[in-house]
Amino acid sequence: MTEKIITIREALSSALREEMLRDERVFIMGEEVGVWGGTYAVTRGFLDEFGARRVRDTPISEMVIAGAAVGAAMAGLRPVAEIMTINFAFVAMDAIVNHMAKVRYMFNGQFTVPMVIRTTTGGGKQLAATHSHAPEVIFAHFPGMYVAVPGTAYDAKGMLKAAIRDDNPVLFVEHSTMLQRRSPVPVDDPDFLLPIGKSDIKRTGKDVTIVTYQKGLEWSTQAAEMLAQEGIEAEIIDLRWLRPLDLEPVFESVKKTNRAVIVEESLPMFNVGAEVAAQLQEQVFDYLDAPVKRVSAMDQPLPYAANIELMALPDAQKVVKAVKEVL
Amino acid sequence: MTEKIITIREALSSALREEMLRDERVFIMGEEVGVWGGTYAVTRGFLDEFGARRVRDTPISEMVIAGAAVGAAMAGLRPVAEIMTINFAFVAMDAIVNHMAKVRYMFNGQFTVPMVIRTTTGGGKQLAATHSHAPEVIFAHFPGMYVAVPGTAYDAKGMLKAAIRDDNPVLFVEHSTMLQRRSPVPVDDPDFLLPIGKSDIKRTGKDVTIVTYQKGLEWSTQAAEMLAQEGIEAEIIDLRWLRPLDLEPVFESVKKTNRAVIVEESLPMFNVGAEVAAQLQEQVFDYLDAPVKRVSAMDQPLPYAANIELMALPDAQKVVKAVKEVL
Amino acid sequence: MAAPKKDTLLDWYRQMVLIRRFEEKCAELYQQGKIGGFLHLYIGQEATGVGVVSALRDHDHIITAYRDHGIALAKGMEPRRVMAEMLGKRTGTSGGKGGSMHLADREKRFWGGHGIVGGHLPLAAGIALKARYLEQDEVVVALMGDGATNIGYFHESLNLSAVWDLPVVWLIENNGYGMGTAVERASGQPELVKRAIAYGMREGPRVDGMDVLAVHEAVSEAIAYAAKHGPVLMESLTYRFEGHSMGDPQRYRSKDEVARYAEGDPIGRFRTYLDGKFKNVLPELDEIERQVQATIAEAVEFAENSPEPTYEDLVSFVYA
Amino acid sequence: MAAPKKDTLLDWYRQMVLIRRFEEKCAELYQQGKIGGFLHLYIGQEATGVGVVSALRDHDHIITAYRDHGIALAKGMEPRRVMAEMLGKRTGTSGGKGGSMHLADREKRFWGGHGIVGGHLPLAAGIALKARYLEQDEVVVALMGDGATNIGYFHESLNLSAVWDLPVVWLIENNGYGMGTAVERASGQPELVKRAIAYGMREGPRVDGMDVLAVHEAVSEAIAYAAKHGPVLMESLTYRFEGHSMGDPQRYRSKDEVARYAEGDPIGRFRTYLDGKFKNVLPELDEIERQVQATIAEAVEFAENSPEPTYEDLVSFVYA
Ligand SMILES: Cc1ncc(C[n+]2csc(CCOP(=O)(O)OP(=O)(O)O)c2C)c(N)n1
Ligand SMILES: Cc1ncc(C[n+]2csc(CCOP(=O)(O)OP(=O)(O)O)c2C)c(N)n1
Ligand SMILES: [Mg+2]
Ligand SMILES: [Mg+2]
Repeated sequence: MTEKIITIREALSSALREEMLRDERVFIMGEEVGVWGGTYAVTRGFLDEFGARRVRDTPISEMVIAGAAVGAAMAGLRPVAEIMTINFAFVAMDAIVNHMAKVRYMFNGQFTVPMVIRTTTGGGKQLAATHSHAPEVIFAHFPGMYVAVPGTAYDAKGMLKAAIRDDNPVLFVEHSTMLQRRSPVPVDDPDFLLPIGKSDIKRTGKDVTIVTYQKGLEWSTQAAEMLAQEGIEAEIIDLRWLRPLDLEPVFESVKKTNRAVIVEESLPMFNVGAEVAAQLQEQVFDYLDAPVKRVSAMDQPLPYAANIELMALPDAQKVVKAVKEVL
Repeated sequence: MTEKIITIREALSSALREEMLRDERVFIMGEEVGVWGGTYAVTRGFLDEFGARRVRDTPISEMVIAGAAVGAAMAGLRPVAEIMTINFAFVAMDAIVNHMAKVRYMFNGQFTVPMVIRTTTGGGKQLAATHSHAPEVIFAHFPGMYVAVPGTAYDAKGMLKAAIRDDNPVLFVEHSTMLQRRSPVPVDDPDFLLPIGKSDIKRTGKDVTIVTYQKGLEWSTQAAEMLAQEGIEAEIIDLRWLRPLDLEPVFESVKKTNRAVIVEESLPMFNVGAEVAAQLQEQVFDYLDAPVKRVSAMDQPLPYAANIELMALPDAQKVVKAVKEVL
Repeated sequence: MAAPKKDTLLDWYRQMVLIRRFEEKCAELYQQGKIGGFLHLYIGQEATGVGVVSALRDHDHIITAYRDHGIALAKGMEPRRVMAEMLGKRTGTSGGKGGSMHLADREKRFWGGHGIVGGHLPLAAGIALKARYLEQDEVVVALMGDGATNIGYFHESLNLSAVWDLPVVWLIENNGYGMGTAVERASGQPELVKRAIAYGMREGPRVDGMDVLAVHEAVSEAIAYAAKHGPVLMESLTYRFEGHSMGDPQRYRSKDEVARYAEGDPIGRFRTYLDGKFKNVLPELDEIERQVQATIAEAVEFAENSPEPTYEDLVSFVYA
Repeated sequence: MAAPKKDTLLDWYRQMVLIRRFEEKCAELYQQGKIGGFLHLYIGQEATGVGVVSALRDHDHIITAYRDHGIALAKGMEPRRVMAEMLGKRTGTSGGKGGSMHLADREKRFWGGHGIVGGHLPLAAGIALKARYLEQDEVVVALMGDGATNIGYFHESLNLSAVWDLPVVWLIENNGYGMGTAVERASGQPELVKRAIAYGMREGPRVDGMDVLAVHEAVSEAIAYAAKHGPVLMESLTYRFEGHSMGDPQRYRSKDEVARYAEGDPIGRFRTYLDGKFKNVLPELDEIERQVQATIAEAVEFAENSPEPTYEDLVSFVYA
């Protein structure tokens, strides 16, 4: 299998393209996906290649972007709907959690909803309070759908392809500041798929387990390198999916390291770390040598000014500090 | 101070009435609050007493119900907006978490948003998947607002009055199956207020701490009585507010009992119990003699049929079982 | 339009009576605590439901809100299985998971039964998109209440259907009220079809929703139009004789008003029409009444004797 | 309407030039990395902003979306403090917390600057409700883009304003595109004012948004109407000369199209008008240009020399 080092943007783009070539029922709809080429340039060239039937610009109407995708999926198509940023998914919240995720169960399996909503998440871009969320966790609260949070080009590609092929609805969350990140990705395998709901050990170590995803992966990796300088070996587990949430590897790791830190960009209350910490204390209580620590954003909206926005967000130093607290 | 035994419905109704009488700027808006008298009859008689200026029926338009209340509050009124059930608050999610909760911070305190959104929560009424949520936790994720979850008539009255008088936006969540519950409430004190963000010890005991709120309070109380028969003394702490979340009394209690169970109606993933368990293991790690257990609904949508809906929800037996697991 | 044959008309009559009697029975069972949740009766609106469904071509689709028994029965869903759903039995059309508000039959192209006001309108657009996408000659009829026209979903769905030229007949069942709120108190534009202008969409007629023939004809035309040219917005002017749902104190309207509308009862009117049109038809109609009663008795028996759902049912179909 | 005096007209000219030069400077500072986030320029739309603001009476209110520099400056917010906000300084109008998209001045009754498309429209309804509730003679002018008219917020807000008879002038700044989507590709009804019909609301004019006098007059009339009779929907036909925000590749329109509109530059047009109307006015206009340049230079200096926000600023004003 040949691998090539590509960006997350390229990974997403090629995943979409391959799946559209493979299956005529797969199509794209959303704001600026066509003529503009995608706000983040993921679908650049798609309109020319696939035409306006399969690459559909919509009005600024998130409720119907999500909801019409549900209808189209129920009727047999395989929509990949785009909500430009997750900040705008709040407007579509009902369509997502109450329709996309429920229509199958409520009608006893009469309907299947094979669709993906792609969206971008994350702060740190000086976009101020209404445009700077990483609220994936509130979507992952709801059963009936999956929530993907890839952090590398490799994962982005394999996970997006798997999400499109799966018969369940997937909220596929991309980090808007990570689209240029590069990693090796198989390029000559049109069936390169990663399993849904499997976390991944991104670095092995024996001293502490860092549980994280997406932007947290970056901070954690930097932190792990800093810690390594001091002889502290951190194991990093990338959740990759918030639903299904795969904590088995986390439990195994903590049985070995006896210490855990959870790192995420989200707000600190009722977040991903809360669930992970709660399950850790329940499942591996006797293995824990110290309380599980959480690193997250501060409990407040994000401001515009760069210097204070950065203060409010996690970073590698904060991860290092938390790790040292549990050691 | 005279007390009278009244229902939660009466408590809410009298709190609203008193505050409207006290402050001309307080008014009510929402679907069916006027002519109908409130879907749950909380505002019955209000239209006659206060007139159509202060008791305002709206179209079925939750986005603007929440958002217009924000504007009116910014401009100096003190709206009490009603969203009939929390299931419909998903439609208004953006107005709530992105405008109501942020407009003060984003403009550096130029605006104050003294408003309340009243809504009803809860399953167990055979309303099927889209109408059977207890998703308060996803709102409590966001700073900039408060989330109230009263479980008794006493609390409902004192908390609602405090919420209306507070200068911050409050999502005030009432449980639709508990409106007939009775408890003693002060009746001759127009300034009966309960502090915002204070949890409350509803029962004292030495063997285990049950942390809960709203419907969970009922299941926990029943469970505590069953356990008492067997000589097990449970302490029950009612959170009353999910934001601000007051866990000090919980920590104190667990230092005494060394065991904790969290009981809520919400879904099991990324829920209130996760945050409480995470903070418990962080704050009182050395006092815990057993993992903290969580009791919640099953991880799936709720069905219509009564028998299986009940299976999916918590109940007193499930609480008893969890308590016995931690003993 | 060619006048429908006698058989067809009698079948419509049968459907209308079936809906009426079925719901009267449901109200009874609700009082007995055998049906739970919310129960929204269609009584008074039968001419609309039967008129609409009769206008559908084989490959057309229909979707509606929670006031869905009429559409379900007119669409030919088995009364016994619908009744089982009402009673929350595993033989129900949604296995007892959906209840009264969530009837659907994928095979019959009836897409439900939806409880969030306006939430099904984007679904209708999506189903129509499928037809456009695959170049199929299918139309979606999307029913909604008058109150539903004030929610954001309505606006976004109708606009998208116009921009994408989707084959949808948007049909407002205007029964005068959304819960207790009269149309004029909820909508700045009380003539709801006028909202078509906001989308550059064809403004369909405001049809007399108490006249099954008129509804049939108007919807047939709208479907033909939509199949060729894209979306239509139309209105069926009707009235619900019962409360919004069981237990509605109905403080928002007078008994007089209800009585006035009851005089135009769509079943009574249709009966009179049939009586005028066909010699000696009344005994046939009475026989239909009897058959319907038997169907319903049988349906109730089937439902009552059906097993409750089990734990396995509870946990099935969360995911595919 | 009485023709505005020369002083007034020259002040409008000054405002338009101020907005233009201010934004040209912002674009520069953005390229230098001194301004972050999104930067949406108003260049080309100055006649609308100045025409609207000049029509407001003392007690009227105004609210807009993220393309808000023009309104902020026309409303008389201090350029130095606006510039400080752009640079994320604690002396900024929102203390550096809001940035370009979130300018506001409570005292001046300018309610922001909002980034969620349509999200400010309910706020406008709520502010107008305050006026109605307290029986105050105040009107809210709510600006929005053409693209914003397709979101649910628009529908619910306009309808509520009609039902409650709120004093709002809903003003669509139709610049032809929502990001890269032309009006005709986004809206089933491209003549956006026609959407007033959906709410039984007064349909205001489609005014030439490149003509500050025309905008002033039309908005003045709309405000007078709204104060007396309730909401109005109107449109200002304009064009943005720059991209949607910085970095827009502008694949959705041709250079020719932009050049065509640039010929009708609102500032140039107004200059020509003034030149025709007042003798020897050009030196005065040039002097205004110079003053504006000085103001901006001073604003930039002030902003650059202002302190950054601190941790205390970060955590303040989350709650009251
Ligand atoms: C988003 C949302 N808001 C509120 C409700 C509660 N509700 C259920 S039915 C209804 C009235 C709907 O009226 P209309 O659309 O006229 O339909 P009808 O009941 O008359 O058939 C309301 C407010 C809901 N189900 N969903
Ligand atoms: C709810 C929501 N959806 C999408 C966006 C992203 N977005 C920002 S501006 C914009 C275009 C708006 O166009 P228009 O209303 O015409 O205003 P203009 O930019 O032309 O002034 C879009 C899609 C957003 N901010 N909010
Ligand atoms: Mg109705
Ligand atoms: Mg525009």
